[in-house]
Amino acid sequence: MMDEFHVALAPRLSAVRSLSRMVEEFGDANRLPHPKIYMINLALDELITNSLTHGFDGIDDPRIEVTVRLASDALVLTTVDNGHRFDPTAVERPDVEAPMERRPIGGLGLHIIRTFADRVTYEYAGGRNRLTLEHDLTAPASGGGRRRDEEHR
Amino acid sequence: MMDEFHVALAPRLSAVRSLSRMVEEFGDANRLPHPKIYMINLALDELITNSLTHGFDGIDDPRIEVTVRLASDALVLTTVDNGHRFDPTAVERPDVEAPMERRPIGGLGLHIIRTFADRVTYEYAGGRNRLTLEHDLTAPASGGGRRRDEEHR
Amino acid sequence: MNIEVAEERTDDALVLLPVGRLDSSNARAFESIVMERIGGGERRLIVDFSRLDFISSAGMRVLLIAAKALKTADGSLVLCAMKNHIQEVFRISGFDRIIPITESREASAPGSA
Amino acid sequence: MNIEVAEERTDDALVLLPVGRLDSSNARAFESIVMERIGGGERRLIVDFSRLDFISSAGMRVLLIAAKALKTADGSLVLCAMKNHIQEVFRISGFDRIIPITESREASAPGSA
Ligand SMILES: Nc1ncnc2c1ncn2[C@@H]1O[C@H](COP(=O)(O)OP(=O)(O)O)[C@@H](O)[C@H]1O
Ligand SMILES: Nc1ncnc2c1ncn2[C@@H]1O[C@H](COP(=O)(O)OP(=O)(O)O)[C@@H](O)[C@H]1O
Repeated sequence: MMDEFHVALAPRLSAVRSLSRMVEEFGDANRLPHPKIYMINLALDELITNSLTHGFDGIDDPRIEVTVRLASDALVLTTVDNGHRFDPTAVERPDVEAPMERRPIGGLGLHIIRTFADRVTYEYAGGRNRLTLEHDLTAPASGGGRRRDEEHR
Repeated sequence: MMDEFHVALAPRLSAVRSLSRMVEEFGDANRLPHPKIYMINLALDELITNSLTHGFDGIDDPRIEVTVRLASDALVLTTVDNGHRFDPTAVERPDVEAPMERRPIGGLGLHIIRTFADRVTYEYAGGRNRLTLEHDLTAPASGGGRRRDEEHR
Repeated sequence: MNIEVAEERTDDALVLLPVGRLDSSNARAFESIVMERIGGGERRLIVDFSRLDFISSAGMRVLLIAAKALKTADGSLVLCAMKNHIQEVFRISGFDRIIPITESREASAPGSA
Repeated sequence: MNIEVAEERTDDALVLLPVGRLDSSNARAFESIVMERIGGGERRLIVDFSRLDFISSAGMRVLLIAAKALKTADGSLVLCAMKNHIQEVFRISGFDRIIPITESREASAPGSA
């Protein structure tokens, strides 16, 4: 079992692909359910793209650190970046019930990853944004063992 | 560019494969020469196998942490484990000039990875073995730029 | 980055089958393929998800643009054969209310709607 | 873990072509294939490395065992078509002095030695 996986990178769109294959290896090594791996890779695509698009304007040495940690009952994704201070948990949710005419193009990424995560925490410290997304692995009602194998492809 | 890659694992032989694919992704993302990636994956196979075979007897919660770091002119592999104290740099080298009859089976792994590395350091601290293998990436004579792309497959 | 998109034609629709990942790194490439087809006169588009493993909001953005363009042009966009975890993303984004999603390619034929 | 090993036969030798990785996790599987062939009477073995990307000391160990067994039985083991970085590992291990390594399969025929 691999419990933790950490990568530091100078953000580029192309890094998202390498990273996603690493996360898949991590998931396979731990027999994590495929949908959980999808959620992690989705969050990474959204967050790194956001940083590149909105977060690093005028920042000298842009850096993102990604950690995926397998705790006893949750899969925890943490990103730390030295971009402009930005709290994704404070962003207003889009109106997902609006008809097509009134749906703006974009503004969905944060909504999706916040909806999927069981807990989201943000803090700004030491000039860095730190975002943590937790995805529970235990069945909510039974409180029983991990669901890892259940949906394993 | 990814500068650093870190994985914590409960050692199993099967983890070596997942790890090696992650290291390959790391290498590709950084356009590292294929032989350097081979050296890292060879060292990981040898070190993790050794820990499993010789290092963890009677250890309660065996753990290995692997870090691959891309410094400005070297590729640095560090392994930290909570196995029995063991200094690989103190092991006597096998006689690689002996004829077949006098060649023992085994005893090559450490010799190979020590020969390939440009610098090897070992320390024992806090109940942990920490081994660092550095592989230079600059051309030794010219002192010029990285050789990364030269041998890139 | 590129994306492989297979194309097939049914009686009255063009079917696009993006392969693998549709993410921030190749959404632009997918967008130009889709918009070229619409620009070339296609009015009934089906995007078949059966060979797609991953989509992020950058890919969904392209589908919303296409749906809007086709609506304006009196055409239609239908999505089909989505994996469960992808369908869930469309649901929480409210996209399932504005772009029809069917189980199979057959169910997406205009006659069966 | 398993290893895929293709087999071919030349005029007087059996050629084994291990595919992919030969590491600590599948060296035992490779060992039993090799030792079965030797046990079955094969005396001239060629291991063709052209489809092998990775070998660790666990894999080299099997080759040394086979070389020793074949020497005892008056047979021979020849290795061929190694990638440069693998050949380097054999060199610093001194294996190139005790097991013949040739460029190509042809050069490993007994007549050409
Ligand atoms: N890292 C960031 N730094 C600054 N602003 C950001 C960052 N990430 C997101 N934002 C802001 O939040 C908005 C919503 O982000 P998101 O839901 O990902 O949608 P999109 O990026 O498609 O607009 C963005 O439009 C942007 O204004
Ligand atoms: N992690 C370890 N803990 C204790 N002893 C070790 C460890 N790694 C290696 N050794 C010792 O060093 C020897 C040489 O190791 P190595 O060169 O890898 O060859 P092999 O493992 O095939 O014997 C081993 O036989 C073992 O006695």
